[in-house]
Amino acid sequence: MKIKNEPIAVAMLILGTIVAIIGILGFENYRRSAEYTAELTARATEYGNWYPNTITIPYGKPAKILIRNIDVVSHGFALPDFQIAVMEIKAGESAVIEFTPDKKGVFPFVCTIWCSNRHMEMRGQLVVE
Amino acid sequence: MMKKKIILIAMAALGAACILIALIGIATPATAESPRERFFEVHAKRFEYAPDTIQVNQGDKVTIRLVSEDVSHGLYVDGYEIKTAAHPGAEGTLTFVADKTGRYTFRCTVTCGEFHPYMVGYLNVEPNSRLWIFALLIVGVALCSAVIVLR
Amino acid sequence: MKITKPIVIAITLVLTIAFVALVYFGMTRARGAPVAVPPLQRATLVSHYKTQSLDLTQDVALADWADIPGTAVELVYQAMIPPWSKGLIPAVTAKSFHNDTELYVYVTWKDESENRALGVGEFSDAVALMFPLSNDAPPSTLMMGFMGKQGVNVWHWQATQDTEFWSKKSVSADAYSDFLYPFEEQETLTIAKSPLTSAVSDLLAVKVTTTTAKATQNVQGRGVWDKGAWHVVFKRALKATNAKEDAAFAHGARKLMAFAAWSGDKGDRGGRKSISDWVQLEFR
Amino acid sequence: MIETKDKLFGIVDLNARFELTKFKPVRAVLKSRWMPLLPILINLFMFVIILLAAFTGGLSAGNYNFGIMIVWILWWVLLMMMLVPGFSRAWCMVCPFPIFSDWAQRTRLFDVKPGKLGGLGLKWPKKLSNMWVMNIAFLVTTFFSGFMTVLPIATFILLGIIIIGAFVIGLIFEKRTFCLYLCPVSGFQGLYSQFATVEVRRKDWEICKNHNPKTCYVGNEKGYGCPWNRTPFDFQKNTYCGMCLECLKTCPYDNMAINLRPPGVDLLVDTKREPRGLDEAWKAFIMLGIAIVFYLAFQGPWGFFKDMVRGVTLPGYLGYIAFHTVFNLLIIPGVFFVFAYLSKRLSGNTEVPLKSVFTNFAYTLIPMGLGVWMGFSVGILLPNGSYILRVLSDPFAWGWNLFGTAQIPWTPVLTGIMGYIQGAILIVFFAFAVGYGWLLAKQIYADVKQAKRGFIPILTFLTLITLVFLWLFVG
Repeated sequence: MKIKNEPIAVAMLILGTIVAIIGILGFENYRRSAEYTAELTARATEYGNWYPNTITIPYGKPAKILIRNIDVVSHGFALPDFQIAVMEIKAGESAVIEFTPDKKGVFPFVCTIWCSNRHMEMRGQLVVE
Repeated sequence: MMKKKIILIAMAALGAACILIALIGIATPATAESPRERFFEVHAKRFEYAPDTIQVNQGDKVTIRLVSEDVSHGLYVDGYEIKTAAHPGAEGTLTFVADKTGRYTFRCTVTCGEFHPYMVGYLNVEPNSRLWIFALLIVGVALCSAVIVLR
Repeated sequence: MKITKPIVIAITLVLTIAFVALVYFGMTRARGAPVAVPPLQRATLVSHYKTQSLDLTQDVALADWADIPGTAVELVYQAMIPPWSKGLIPAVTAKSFHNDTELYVYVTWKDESENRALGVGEFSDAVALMFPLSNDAPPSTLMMGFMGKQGVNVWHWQATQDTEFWSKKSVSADAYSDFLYPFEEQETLTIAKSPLTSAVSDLLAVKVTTTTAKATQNVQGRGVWDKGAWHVVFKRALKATNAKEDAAFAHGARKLMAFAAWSGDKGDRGGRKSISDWVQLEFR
Repeated sequence: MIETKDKLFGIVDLNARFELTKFKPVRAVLKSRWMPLLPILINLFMFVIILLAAFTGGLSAGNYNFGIMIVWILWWVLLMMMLVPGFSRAWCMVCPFPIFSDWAQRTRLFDVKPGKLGGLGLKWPKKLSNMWVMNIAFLVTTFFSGFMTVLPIATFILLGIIIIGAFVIGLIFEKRTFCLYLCPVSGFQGLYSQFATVEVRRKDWEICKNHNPKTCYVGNEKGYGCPWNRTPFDFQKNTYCGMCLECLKTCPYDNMAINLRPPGVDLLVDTKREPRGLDEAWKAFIMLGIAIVFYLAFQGPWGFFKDMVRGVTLPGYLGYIAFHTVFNLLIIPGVFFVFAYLSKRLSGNTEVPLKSVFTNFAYTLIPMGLGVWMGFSVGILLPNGSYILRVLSDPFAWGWNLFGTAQIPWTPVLTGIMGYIQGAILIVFFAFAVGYGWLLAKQIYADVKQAKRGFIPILTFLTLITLVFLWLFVG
């Protein structure tokens, strides 16, 4: 039997475009929800501050938080109440912090690098419950 | 006819001399003036350095203090392959002996905004023998080709 | 299927609209999930004109300040330059007034313990005010006055210094340290000090690690700890003695300022402190 | 192939050819319909990733974005340093953008469907069948280079416009009209591919002469008639040959060949069907001017100019656009005109029109321009190439690490000797420009004596422009 090339070519085209896009987005979505307790986006105050501004994690369970800096300048993450920090997360990079919260309450986290004139406002809250 | 020949020969000689000097220039590094200690305070802000050009002589001991005026910046010197970084409020310093001549670009090392890859300044280590060598070569090639064509 | 004119027009329209919509969607999320960014709101501390003047040689009289409206100033952990603060003083309340010749600033904050002495592992409570020396300084980096070459004037009140100066009591153990120091876990060295002229150190700084005592100390201050809260009053002549070193104030003017506070029992000292954003000081 | 007795530098035989397709496996691969479809499909996948990264990247840092890095560092530099000078329009061969309109026109992706192509199939107006539209399109595109090369979403918008434009134009106009006369990157590729060391040409004119109908032009069951509207049996210039390889498939006599050749042979071609023209001359001016402006903006230390280019203030940005446009369209051609005028005056020739002197000598700027763009590209690639390793492992800045290179920091490579590399490139291409300048002079002026005198101003111009770029690169 002669192999029909036309359907193969069409299949490759669809595989390389639509399927690729859906596959990549779907995989990333699954990976994030499976791997991380919470996700945090770092950006300067003018561009929306930490997003989300309040994250909630359960008490006593190991937490794994993905911090992505989608900004064009460096940011840093500090959670002083737990003495946890990532000194510098460069623009376009991401960091992962892992810890087990041993106290309940609302704890502030702040940016550690002077990132804009509204740097002092760049802070959020971690809720442990 | 004689006159033309003389001119051509003179041009050829000049062209050849240019190339020869250039080649000798490559082989022997220029001798430096008496070296000095040089200090520069470079202020970095998006997306430029002030001063944007640093002029030193070969052999100088160069110290650059990097001060950031807005966000984190860095300074990497091409050729010397050294770098420093500065936060607002915390400056960086680097010291080197300018033993390589030529114009070297220094670049920001910390992503500081969208134009970060284009944030550069120049370090001029005199004498800029690279420029003169290549300029002589180009003029030499031009003169020689003129002679070849006109002969 | 034959491609006809209407089909081409339809395809073009659909593609263009879809693309524009996609770009619009992309632009709205170009910096991540869109959120409304609140406009910058700088706290304002109003310094009203009053004919009163206070005598700090007497103890701080809380009644003097009772009917002056206060400005709550939020503080955050100093988490930019290590070592970072260990405990947070979440807020201070500031009040101010001025008369023809003097400026008064009053700061109060909650602190469960009164730390007026120094020792190994024992640190002083403190509060500081910072003013840019240049009057048109931009509200950019406030890290220890990195505001151009002129720098800042810092008024640093420390509980220990207050005790030493007003009560003439020695506060130090044989050894102590109160600032960033590489051997901070084994602080055993004594530090030479000049004789005190005030409970407030009048300092200059141009950036981190450059705090320097001024040759002339122009600021007076006194604090009292009462029912779980510090009340500290600063006093200085309205006019600058030396325009290069002293913050200049004038009736009707505006000035940027910032606050920092230390909680000794939580291990705060030096860079370990809680800091505020810029506050607008207004003279009315 | 033009027959010329002239030798480049007096030694290089410009008629020398080495036929790559004489090797059976090479020819077999090129005749398969998977070639270039398979590379196009792979490339299409690459661009899907690029578009996705550029779209999701939004306004975040371009230097950590797959779209920005692959397009502006890898693709652009590859184009300028390898593809165009080496392989002519090889990029057009594998370019994925026209695949959708090809598909719509042919209704087949792989197979060949004989008969008329679909779509409205209009003919592109004759008056615009040149480089002028592309000149403007490219110049306008460079207005936005301060955004496109750093903001992912701007790159997305540019690519999106090109993809949709290619598709819609393909539905309205015949064949590859978009590629021929509209694509912004087609123009300089066409211009500089005249210098390329590779060409697609027919081998034996005798075979073609007697071959009717000419299947390379009308197509047959093996392939489509030249989608680029060339006449493969007799064209002589690379400019508008998109290397789509259809003619290799449609020729029943295997009379089409891919040849290696000395660089720049096409510069000497000036026939009635493929004349030298002001459109290509201006393309050369624009490319040269853009290289200067880009160098000032992106590799120079002047912050105020960067602020203008990135549009901090509207007046500043408009100022940049005005300067950029005037500099490229008027000043560079104006300066060159002075030297062309001097050339004519000095030559003593009164018959050759000044326009012809101006146009023909402008072709010396093709090797020159290619050289300065290579030098410029070195200055982009060596400092920033290391970003590519990073974005390959983490294309969307989502914290992936596909190949273990996501943590590689920014590492400039060989930047210490960059000046020498740039200087050496300049000298080599200066030599080519001078070599071809002399051959062009002999074409322009009938008399060798006139050519000699007329050549001197052009040599002077080339020397000066080389010195200008040398000063920019290492001065």
